[in-house]
Amino acid sequence: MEALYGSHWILTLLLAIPLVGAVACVAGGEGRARWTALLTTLLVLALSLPLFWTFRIGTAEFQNAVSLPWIERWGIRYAIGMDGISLLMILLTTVIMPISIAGSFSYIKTKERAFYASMLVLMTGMLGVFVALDLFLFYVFWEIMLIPMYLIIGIWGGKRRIYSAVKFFLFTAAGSLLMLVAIVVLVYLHQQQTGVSSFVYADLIQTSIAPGLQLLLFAAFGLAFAIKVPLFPFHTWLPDAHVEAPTAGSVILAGILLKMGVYGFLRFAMPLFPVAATSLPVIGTIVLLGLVGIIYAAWVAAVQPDAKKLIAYTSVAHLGFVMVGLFALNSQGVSGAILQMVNHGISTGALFLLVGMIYERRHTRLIADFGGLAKVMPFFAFALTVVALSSIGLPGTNGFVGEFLILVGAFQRYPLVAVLATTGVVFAAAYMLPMVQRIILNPLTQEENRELDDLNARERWILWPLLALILLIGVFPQPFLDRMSASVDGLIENVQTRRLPSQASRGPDLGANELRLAPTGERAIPEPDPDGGVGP
Amino acid sequence: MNEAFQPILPGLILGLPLLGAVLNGIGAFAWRDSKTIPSLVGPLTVLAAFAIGVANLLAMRAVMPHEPALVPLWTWMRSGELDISVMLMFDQLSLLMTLVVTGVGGIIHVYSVGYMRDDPGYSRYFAYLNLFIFFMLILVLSANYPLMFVGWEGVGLCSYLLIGFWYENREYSDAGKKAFIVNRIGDFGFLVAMFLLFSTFGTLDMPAIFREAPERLLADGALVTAITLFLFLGCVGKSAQIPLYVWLPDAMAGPTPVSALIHAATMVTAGVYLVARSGVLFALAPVSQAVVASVGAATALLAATIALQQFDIKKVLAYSTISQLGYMFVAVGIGAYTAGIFHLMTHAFFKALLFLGAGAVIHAVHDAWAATGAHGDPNDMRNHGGLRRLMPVTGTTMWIGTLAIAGVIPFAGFFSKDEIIWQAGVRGYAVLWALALVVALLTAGYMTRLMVMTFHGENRSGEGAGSHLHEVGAVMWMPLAILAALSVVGGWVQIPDALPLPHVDLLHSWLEPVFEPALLVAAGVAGQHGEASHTAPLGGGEALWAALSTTLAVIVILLVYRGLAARRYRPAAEAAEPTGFRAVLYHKWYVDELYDRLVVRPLLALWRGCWRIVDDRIIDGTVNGLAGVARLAGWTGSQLQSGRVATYLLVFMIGALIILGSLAF
Amino acid sequence: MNAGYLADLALVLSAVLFAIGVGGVLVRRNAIIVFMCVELMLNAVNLSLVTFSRLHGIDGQIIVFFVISVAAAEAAVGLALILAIFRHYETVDLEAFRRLRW
Amino acid sequence: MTDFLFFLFSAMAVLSAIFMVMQSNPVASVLYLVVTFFSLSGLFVILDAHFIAAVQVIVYAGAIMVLFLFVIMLLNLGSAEVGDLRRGLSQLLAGSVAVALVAVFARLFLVETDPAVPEASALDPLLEAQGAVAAVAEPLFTRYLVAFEVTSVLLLVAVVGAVVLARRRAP
Repeated sequence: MEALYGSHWILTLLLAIPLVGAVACVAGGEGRARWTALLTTLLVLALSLPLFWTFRIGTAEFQNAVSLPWIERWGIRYAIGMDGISLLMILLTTVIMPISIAGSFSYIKTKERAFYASMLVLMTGMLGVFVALDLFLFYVFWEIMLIPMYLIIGIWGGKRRIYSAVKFFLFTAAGSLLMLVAIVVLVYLHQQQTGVSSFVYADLIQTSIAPGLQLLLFAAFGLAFAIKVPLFPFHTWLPDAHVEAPTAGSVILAGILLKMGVYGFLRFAMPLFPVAATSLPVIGTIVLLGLVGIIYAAWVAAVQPDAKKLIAYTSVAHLGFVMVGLFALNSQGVSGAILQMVNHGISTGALFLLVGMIYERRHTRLIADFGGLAKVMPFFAFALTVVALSSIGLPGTNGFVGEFLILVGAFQRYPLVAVLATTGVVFAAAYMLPMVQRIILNPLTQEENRELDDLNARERWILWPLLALILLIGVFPQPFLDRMSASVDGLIENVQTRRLPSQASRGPDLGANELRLAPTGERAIPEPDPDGGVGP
Repeated sequence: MNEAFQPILPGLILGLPLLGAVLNGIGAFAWRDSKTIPSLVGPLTVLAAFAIGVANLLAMRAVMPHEPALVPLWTWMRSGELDISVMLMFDQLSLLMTLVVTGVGGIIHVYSVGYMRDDPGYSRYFAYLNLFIFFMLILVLSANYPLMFVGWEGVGLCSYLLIGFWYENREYSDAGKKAFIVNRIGDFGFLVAMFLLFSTFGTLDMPAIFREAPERLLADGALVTAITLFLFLGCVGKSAQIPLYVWLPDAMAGPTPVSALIHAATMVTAGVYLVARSGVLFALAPVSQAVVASVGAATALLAATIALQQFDIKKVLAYSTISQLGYMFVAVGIGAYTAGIFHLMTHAFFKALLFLGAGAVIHAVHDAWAATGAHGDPNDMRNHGGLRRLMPVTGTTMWIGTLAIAGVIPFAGFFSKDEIIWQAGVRGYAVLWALALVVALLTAGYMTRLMVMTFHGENRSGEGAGSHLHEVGAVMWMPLAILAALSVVGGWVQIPDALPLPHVDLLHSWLEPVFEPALLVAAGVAGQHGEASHTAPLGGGEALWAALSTTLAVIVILLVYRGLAARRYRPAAEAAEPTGFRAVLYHKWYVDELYDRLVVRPLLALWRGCWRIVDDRIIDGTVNGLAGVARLAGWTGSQLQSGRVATYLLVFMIGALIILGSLAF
Repeated sequence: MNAGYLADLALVLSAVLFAIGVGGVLVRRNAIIVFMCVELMLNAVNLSLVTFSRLHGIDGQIIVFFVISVAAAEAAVGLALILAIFRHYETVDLEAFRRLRW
Repeated sequence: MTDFLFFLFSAMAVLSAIFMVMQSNPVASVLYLVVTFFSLSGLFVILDAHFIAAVQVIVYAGAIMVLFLFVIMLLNLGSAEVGDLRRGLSQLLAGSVAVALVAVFARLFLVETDPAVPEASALDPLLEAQGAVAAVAEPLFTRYLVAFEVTSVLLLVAVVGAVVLARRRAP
């Protein structure tokens, strides 16, 4: 146990198992694919959960890190590792995946092998994005996950699936190509300064870049991530993709994929280009867009007739909160943003699952086709209520902790924006409660709804972990905050100190191939254990 | 005196109701048909919490600490400077509130056993009710603002769930939704106030804030005024004051015990509690205090006028509640915190009593109609009448409640209301004082109207209903009796010196340690005003005005009784619509309609516009336009793909010629 | 005639034949004739190769040998294709084969 | 004599190629092409490629062109299809391209004459020593052995492919 979790290999193992599972899915029979996939994801979950406890709190260094040469000629390495931020994202992924696979059992009826294999490949891609510490590797993972998602929407989606899949693909690909250009420019600059070609994060972060160019590169990275987040006005692919995607696709899309945009900002765009990330025009633009997203998406969500589309718009609003918190660039804001990413993954994922469950029963997503379901589906009503309350940030649920931290952080930085963002809390009630009411409350008028069965055991077991997490994070968020705090502080310090011109230019002597986000300043960070040993 | 006070079983006070909620919640799925378990679990957990509260009260009386006892449980969230613990705070005020909540709550739980007897959602009901008690206790016992906010929104949630308890009625679930959303507007203010507090103090713990506020905040400054006004916005939502009071009358959709507990006795008074709790801050902000008191007085008057022309018995009581809450805000607004809390307490007794009595009436009419097969609105007083003989206990206890709320000596309401009026007077708020007096008379008027229409005159419940109408069971009238007793004696904890009665000073001395800092600050801020006068704005001492107000109240009661007892009302189905000014009052000054036209509809139109025009046309239009450009370019290019090999070869050859030619020449 | 002069003439001849082949592909619509024009172009290239072989060594002829064998294979497959297409379209007119055009 | 034969074969090759292109009857086209191939074979002999000349006659003029003839007859394309020959602009374009090609190639070939080119054939000594066949066979089975063997596979594939393609589909 200790040998595994102290080792370099645990993360690689997490990346490899889904791929093996995918092969097994394709090789096995049509009926066995679902079980193969479920077992694979459960295995990954079981392997990843102990990371939460073996993770060493209080250090911003990357743990369980590996750095092996891959394409030596260009300095591309297989460099992976995790800090507190990645840890939460990894766990979010490994928790959501088995749930969304179990949630597909009755939804996916055709081409099961291909579906579950796509899901598993997607899982590798997502995990890879969260652990990659080499920009080339990151880009590869970033693109890998695009394809299975495209297939999942395009093959197993609803009526307009082709349109949505293409829209999803084009939006995302357009952004990521710009990012590729920026990566190449960055590597070129690094090579000019040091004479060594390297794609490794720890090297590139040392590159000094003129402020003007930083702005351009940040814009290129930022556009890729902003589309993924999605930041207003790049959000219109999201409702379409969500509406057409199968339940599992929506769950993963909302639960994990959207987090990659924010993660990209956190891990790459901000530390690599600190001057740009802290410049007024950039912060102003992003925060304003986030704010507009919060309010605008809430407004639009309030008038949606389609439940899935409504939830999709709430994602835009929630991610708007996350972006506002992130660019507050203080401890509360960033921690809240990260926690809110986890929260959003849980509660929005659960919402999509719930809508998927009634969709399977009634084959409609229109809110108006329901009503009074609490009478025939009491457990469903209970779960929907809890999840909806979490989504609107009721204190005691996870949603509140994230939103509160974000808003407290943002208020110290830009009070007016924070106050306006707080109105989003009001609007959240104004879109979520009417939906809840029109689905589970009100008289049961439609005859078709009278015969609906309540959730079966499988569906309940899918939901219980999410419901438990909603309350757990709502009441005891501190263990989660503890794990990210050192990384968050490291990030903030890194960005804040390196934007100063005197420290912006670093000599190549610091460009050692060292796998840690070297925190500057006086903070005493314990020297990393070279073997990445088990926690204190 | 300075011994530390150790709270007895603090976790259990909160834990028991929560346990009850969980058990009943499981019961709502697992043993849906069992009435026994919820009937036991529901009331007993709350009463046990009450017992622990009493034990704490006795312990605290022995010590009488000047500092609140803090019970840290666990770290909730800590990030950077922000450090919020789940921490309970026991002082005289929170303990008093705990007793009111668990005491009145326990009584109402018992009453509910009878009232909800035949409801299919019995277990679910008690789950919500217990959960409400839990959140209400968090609200009053929390030692920091965020934790208080947990209770604040938690009670809102329970209110939402209980208003829409009979969710199959669209109006009822609409009412629940309205309550939640309107409350959220207030919560927005609470949140912003917390952000301001945190950026000022670097902490959200109440003891620390109150300790440092006089030094950190400039008295009468913009910052403290902003903080307190935002806090008050939260109170306006939760305690149903102008302009956010509109949800409370609709909230009567819930079961009547819920109206009694949540929408009269406890939750809606949370705003008063918050202002009193944050007295130090409000004392630093005279402008905010003026706003609080003015809004309170205006609300008291507006709601009282509306109550005059309502026919739904619960609506009358709801507007009465809003009006009485206005009184409480007048009290805390002018800095008479003890008076506000005093009225809060007595109001909890008599308003709970009145609601439960109304519930008994509704229950009886409902049952009678179920027997005769008649249909109609059992809440409508035009369908009642003459129930005094049929339901003697209910009638008698409700008269006690009426006398209490009308401020007739020696009932509880007299002492608390009189103190508010008197405090307004001596502190020089002449307008508020006058308004408070007028509203007191209006109160006597609409309450007497309610009693007369319900219990006097002829019975209008329809053919044959009379023989089926009878007194409710003991499980329901016993709570009425207890509350009636409290409505009588509840005011005797604080009898002013000036009256020719034995002087009692339990409440003031009890709450003094809590409000002392606020009063000191207020004295400092208002230093130039000097001592308060000892006469009312029109002259005369406290005894005179007390006698005058109680006499006037009695006169009003008698006049209204004489005026209405002879009047022959028609049952609701046959009654004509009110006309003239009565119609304006009957339609509640058309405020709901106004909000609908000015706020709800324009917002919905705006939102729809955002979706249909901005999203679908502008953003997607841009994207689709780009796609169109790309498609056009593609089409142009595809015209080269003629499918004719010869063309391809020609182009290829021309290209080859260009390359070779550039080499050759 | 010396070798250089002869080679020049042969190369020009190969260019002329190649150009005739190209022209043939451009003006004919009969798939078989176009195919024959392609064969002509191949032969023109063969002629160049043989000429160069005379100047530079035997390897050119080896290449021609391979070209001829590949041409034989190509002819077999190509004609089979034309046969198959003809069965479907009942014509060998290239203008008629537009299925893959979009 | 050699010069005369060279010009004769050249003229025959060019003329019959032109006729092949312009001839509307496919059968006649094939025959003109056969004439071209024979002429080329003669040119190969003049250019000291005796073995290739033989192969040219056997494979091209013999095998391939017979295959063409068979197909044309099998498809019954004896009479010209209407509009087989493009006219007008197409001919003009084709002519221009052809002329331009000749000009470009001629320029490339004639101007860039390598001064190191020997006066006589470089192959003469080799042919003297080994004879026409052995001179080709020796490198073919040594240096080019792999390519040779691969070619045999290619031919096999082509045969199989041709059979598969030309086979009538079962109804």
